[in-house]
Amino acid sequence: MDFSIIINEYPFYLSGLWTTTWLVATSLLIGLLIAIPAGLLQDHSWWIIKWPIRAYMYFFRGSPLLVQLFLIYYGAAQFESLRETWAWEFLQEAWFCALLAFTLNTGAYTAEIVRGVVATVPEGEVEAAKAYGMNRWKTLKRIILPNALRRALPAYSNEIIFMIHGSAVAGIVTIVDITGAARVVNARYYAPFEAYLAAALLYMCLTFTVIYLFKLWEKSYQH
Amino acid sequence: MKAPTLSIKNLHKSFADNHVLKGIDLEAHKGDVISILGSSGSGKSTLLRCVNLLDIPSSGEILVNGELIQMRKDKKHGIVPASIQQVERIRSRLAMVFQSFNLWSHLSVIENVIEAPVHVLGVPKKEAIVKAEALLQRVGLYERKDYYPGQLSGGQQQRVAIARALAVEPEVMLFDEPTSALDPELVGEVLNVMRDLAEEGRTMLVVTHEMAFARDVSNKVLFLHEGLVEEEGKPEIIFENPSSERFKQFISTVY
Amino acid sequence: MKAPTLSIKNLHKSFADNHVLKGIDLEAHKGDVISILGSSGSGKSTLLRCVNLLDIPSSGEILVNGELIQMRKDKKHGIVPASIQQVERIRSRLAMVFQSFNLWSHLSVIENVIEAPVHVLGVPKKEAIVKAEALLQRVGLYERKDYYPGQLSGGQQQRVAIARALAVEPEVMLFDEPTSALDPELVGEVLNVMRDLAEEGRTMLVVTHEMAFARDVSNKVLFLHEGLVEEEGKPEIIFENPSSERFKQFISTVY
Amino acid sequence: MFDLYGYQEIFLEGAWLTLQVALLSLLLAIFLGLIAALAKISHSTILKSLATLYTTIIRGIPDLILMLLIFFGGQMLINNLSYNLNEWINETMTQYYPSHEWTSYLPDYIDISPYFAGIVTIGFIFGAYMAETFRGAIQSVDKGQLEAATAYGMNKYKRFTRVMFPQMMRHALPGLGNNWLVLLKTTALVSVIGLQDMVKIAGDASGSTQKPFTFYLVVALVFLFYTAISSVVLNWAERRYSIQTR
Amino acid sequence: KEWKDIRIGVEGAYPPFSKTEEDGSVTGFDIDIANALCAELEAKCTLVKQDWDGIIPALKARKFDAIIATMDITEERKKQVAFTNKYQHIPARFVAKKGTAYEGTEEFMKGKKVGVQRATTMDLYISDNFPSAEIKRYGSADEAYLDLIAGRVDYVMADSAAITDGLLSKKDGDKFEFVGPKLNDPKWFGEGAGIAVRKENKDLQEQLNKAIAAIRADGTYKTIQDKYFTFDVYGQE
Ligand SMILES: Nc1ncnc2c1ncn2[C@@H]1O[C@H](COP(=O)(O)OP(=O)(O)OP(=O)(O)O)[C@@H](O)[C@H]1O
Ligand SMILES: Nc1ncnc2c1ncn2[C@@H]1O[C@H](COP(=O)(O)OP(=O)(O)OP(=O)(O)O)[C@@H](O)[C@H]1O
Ligand SMILES: [Mg+2]
Ligand SMILES: [Mg+2]
Repeated sequence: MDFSIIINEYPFYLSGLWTTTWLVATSLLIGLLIAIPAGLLQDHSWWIIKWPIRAYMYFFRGSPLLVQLFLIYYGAAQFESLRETWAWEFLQEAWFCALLAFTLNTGAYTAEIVRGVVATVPEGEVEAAKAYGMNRWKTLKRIILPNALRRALPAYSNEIIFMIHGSAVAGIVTIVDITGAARVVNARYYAPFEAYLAAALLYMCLTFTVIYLFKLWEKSYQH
Repeated sequence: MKAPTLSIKNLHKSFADNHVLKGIDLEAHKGDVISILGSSGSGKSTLLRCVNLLDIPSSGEILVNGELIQMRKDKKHGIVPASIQQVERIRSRLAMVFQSFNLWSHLSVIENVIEAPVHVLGVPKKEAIVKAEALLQRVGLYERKDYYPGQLSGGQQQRVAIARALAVEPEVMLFDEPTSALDPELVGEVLNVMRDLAEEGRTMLVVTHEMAFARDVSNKVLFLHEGLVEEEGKPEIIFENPSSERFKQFISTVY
Repeated sequence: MKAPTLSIKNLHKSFADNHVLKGIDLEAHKGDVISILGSSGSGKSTLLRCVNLLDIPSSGEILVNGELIQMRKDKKHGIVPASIQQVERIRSRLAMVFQSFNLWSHLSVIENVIEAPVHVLGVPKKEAIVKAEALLQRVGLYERKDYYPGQLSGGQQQRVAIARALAVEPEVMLFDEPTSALDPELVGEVLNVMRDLAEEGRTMLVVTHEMAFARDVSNKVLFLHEGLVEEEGKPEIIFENPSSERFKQFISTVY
Repeated sequence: MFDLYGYQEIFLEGAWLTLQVALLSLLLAIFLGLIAALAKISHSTILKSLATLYTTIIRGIPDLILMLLIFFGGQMLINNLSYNLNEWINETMTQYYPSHEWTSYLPDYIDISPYFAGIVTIGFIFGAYMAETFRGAIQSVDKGQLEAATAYGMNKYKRFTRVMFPQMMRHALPGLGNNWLVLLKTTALVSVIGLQDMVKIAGDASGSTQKPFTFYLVVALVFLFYTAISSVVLNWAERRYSIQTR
Repeated sequence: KEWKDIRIGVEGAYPPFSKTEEDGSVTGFDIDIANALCAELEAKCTLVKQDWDGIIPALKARKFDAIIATMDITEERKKQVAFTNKYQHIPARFVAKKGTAYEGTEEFMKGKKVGVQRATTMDLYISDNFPSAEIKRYGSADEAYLDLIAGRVDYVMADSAAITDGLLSKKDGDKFEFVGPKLNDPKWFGEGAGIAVRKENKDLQEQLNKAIAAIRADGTYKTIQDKYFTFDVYGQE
């Protein structure tokens, strides 16, 4: 095994690391903004609100991220009429397609987490809030969300990790993220083991940082 | 005469085809302490829960301070509150101690106690804390004020729940077996607290199995049986001279 | 003389540096009903849990029917049972009613009652069901036999727990506040059941807050205070003539 | 319906292959997961740290990278090993019998088919996630429930089968179901290691027909169909294991 | 050692050299050559499909014994594997939308989007000559064509014959054309495409060399060539 390759090509990996990080971070952030209302409203009594949200969550949780990305990236280009519109300005960029796919994907998964933890807030605690005259918004803000947040942390840290892992498919649509860098290095040196091992190490750094930060956060709730 | 603090008229409640309450009437004036007795499953908790609309009555009227809680027909649920704002306003004037405490598990003891005063009634936080600490002193839990509910024994949780209810200075207090998890000594202490409240002129509805409390502290006793008020009256009268066979039997078994 | 059914010698129990039991001695002969009194946190539950080794004592000896539960030293835990088979055999002759019931939530009422007879003692299922139904009749829950624990009120759960304990026909029954969730009538009924058991000659250890029970049914009372037996003796004697100040105070507050 | 330009037949084969890979890896994952979970809660430090190492490393590396690593690296390792062993035997033989001719005693190559590699890789990856799910489920069974079983004299085995397992399933099912759905979708990546699953076929087909949207949409729909069926089964199972409350 | 059982790695996404049919089988010039060589060697051949990216590592990992996939013989690759003599030689070219200007200078290509298949000689050529261009690397040439049609890249570089078959002869092919000269600088493109084998398999390399010579001599090569091309794909002897 020859790791001098990796040392030679390290700037390449570093820029890949940066691409992965900002892609994942941005999509997580926007995804969360989608997820909280989606998770809370997917059980709304109006079908006009409920069903589109459920369809969205169903589609993005039900099919592979890789396929979603292909569908957005190569699929969108199949329609010539679309290419004439302003949307093409964005869709023609690989990074935008990846960001879009990732955001919608994590949004759907996180919405499911929100739904799950909110549903398991002990009924009695919600009743107590009602009994003390809190309105729906206040109950949500003061009791349900803080109570749920603590229990959502493990699931959400998993979601972040899944997202970091999932982002590896970005390398398939010409984006030079960590995996993309490894692919290029492999292509040049025909050393898959070294190239991908280096990528694996970088991903590990990312995930363990996330795990560590969440452990700290969870600890602050222990009582 | 002033309107009664709480007035319940012909209250019915069914769960599916289980008809639990079959027409309850009740009137509580300022300073009344009403004990609700009844065997297990007779609907005592359900009655309390209907008062602040945690369970929605199937029919009947509830008035707080003469204000009728407006209901409207609903296809799915029979009737539902017409104005959720009204319900919330009224709830903020009632306080409930749940049979299973239902403390907020993500808040510490003191936070549990100040939560409603600060975030529902808008009491300044500092002020609320001062009062909460006094209340915790009163129920003997001042040292545990930074514990979380999960770290307390059953009896301790129950006392926190009582402090939480007292903190909102409610017009009506609803107690659902407030001493069930306590040892006799603590029972005595908690009942003393409730006696004080009674003397302060607070209106209370107390579901209890403590006959002594029913007899000595309350000024009215209600005995529920099969969804109806089977016996009702001043304790000194009905304990001496029960008119209902069932109630006679009920109190005769008490040790 | 026959060996005592249960005998506890110099039992100590600490949780980390919290020394809860500080040397308890206890002897129960066949047919003894021993009430264990004490304030909240005095170690009553812990004592019961040590008897069937749910909590492992820090030191001391426990004998069931004269058979010593063998312990061996262990680096991490101080002492641990030497033979897990022996412990399991002995446990199957004891039955416990937990303070928090601990019904098996995935089993229906009747399944809860027949579980141990069928799967531990090897009683044929049919036979176990017949007996279980009789027991459920006795505690007034025959109609609920196909309900799940989550669907029962607190009092009902407690009665199922008692039926479950009776079903194994134990030599010693350990009751941890068996009536805390019951209304007075049911308390009466359950205490009657326990009285019957006493008359059948079953040995019982009962943690309770019911002074009346302690006085009328048990033939020995133990008052725990700060990890020690503070007062002990026949109820007719110690209730009349308590020798300990603390016990005097404890019973004086009882309603 | 969609016009698949003559690709429908092979596409169906790909869809079937996807399902096979998913189900077989699920079996492997559950098996590995239970073992690792038991190892994690065992008292043996060695077992514990082995299981922890396994789950931590898997959690740290993306499936895609792991697949590439195991597929290329694993293959290279096995085959070089077998090759070098042959060389060594032959050389030793030649020393003693100079007339000896080179033969391959062990197969010159051991062909890890992408099918097998895919299943092993995915099973291995998800075994780690299953381990966490099972461990969590075991630990979230209410302690009182087990104490009651202990108090009534049940032994370790009875406690597990009569109380722990039925109650644990309730806690494990949501996680198990989630893992299955994620696993199912992860099979999309096996195309990368050369398995002719439907994603790979869609890629080839959209290249030669230049209709990527059509093909990838069909892939997505097939996956949605699979997940829909899974959800029905999972819901049924969850109801089966759920406890009745008031 | 006699090779009677040979596994051959092919790509399957590089028409007309190799392409995947609707029924999943692979066909094309490379495939026909492979079969002809095996017939010549009287060996049993198994075709193994493998993505281009991993084709050399897979050879080294013994997934197969030889690669017949229009692989140019370059110095870089020779460090990894051994090559037979060439069996074809086709120049690489740029393709773009009709009317697109092209100059082969670094300055002109600056910032232009160029699509290329990852790990090919074309990839190296562009990386070395136009480092300031925006290079987009794809797993297969087909994907690069898709993006050229979609307008995500301005140029695609590939083997000229592959471009003709994979893009220009397709439905919208008439909108595109070759730009710039044929490129076959041996520094990047080597001396043509050969068959790659593991370095230690000298025997296989020799046998294949003989077979190549044989099929060229007996006319089999010409028959196959005419099936796919109207020009000579072998280049100079
Ligand atoms: N959500 C519900 N669904 C169905 N039945 C219910 C529900 N809540 C209560 N019940 C039934 O209504 C009856 C009254 O219950 P309730 O909790 O009011 O009894 P209780 O008088 O408070 O008894 P306890 O003293 O045991 O607390 C019971 O028979 C119970 O089974
Ligand atoms: N697992 C444990 N870890 C640490 N401390 C414990 C544990 N279990 C019990 N204790 C402590 O031991 C003491 C005795 O507890 P125990 O449950 O025996 O009290 P009790 O007499 O049964 O009280 P109650 O009447 O409230 O049930 C308490 O102070 C409790 O905090
Ligand atoms: Mg109740
Ligand atoms: Mg206790």
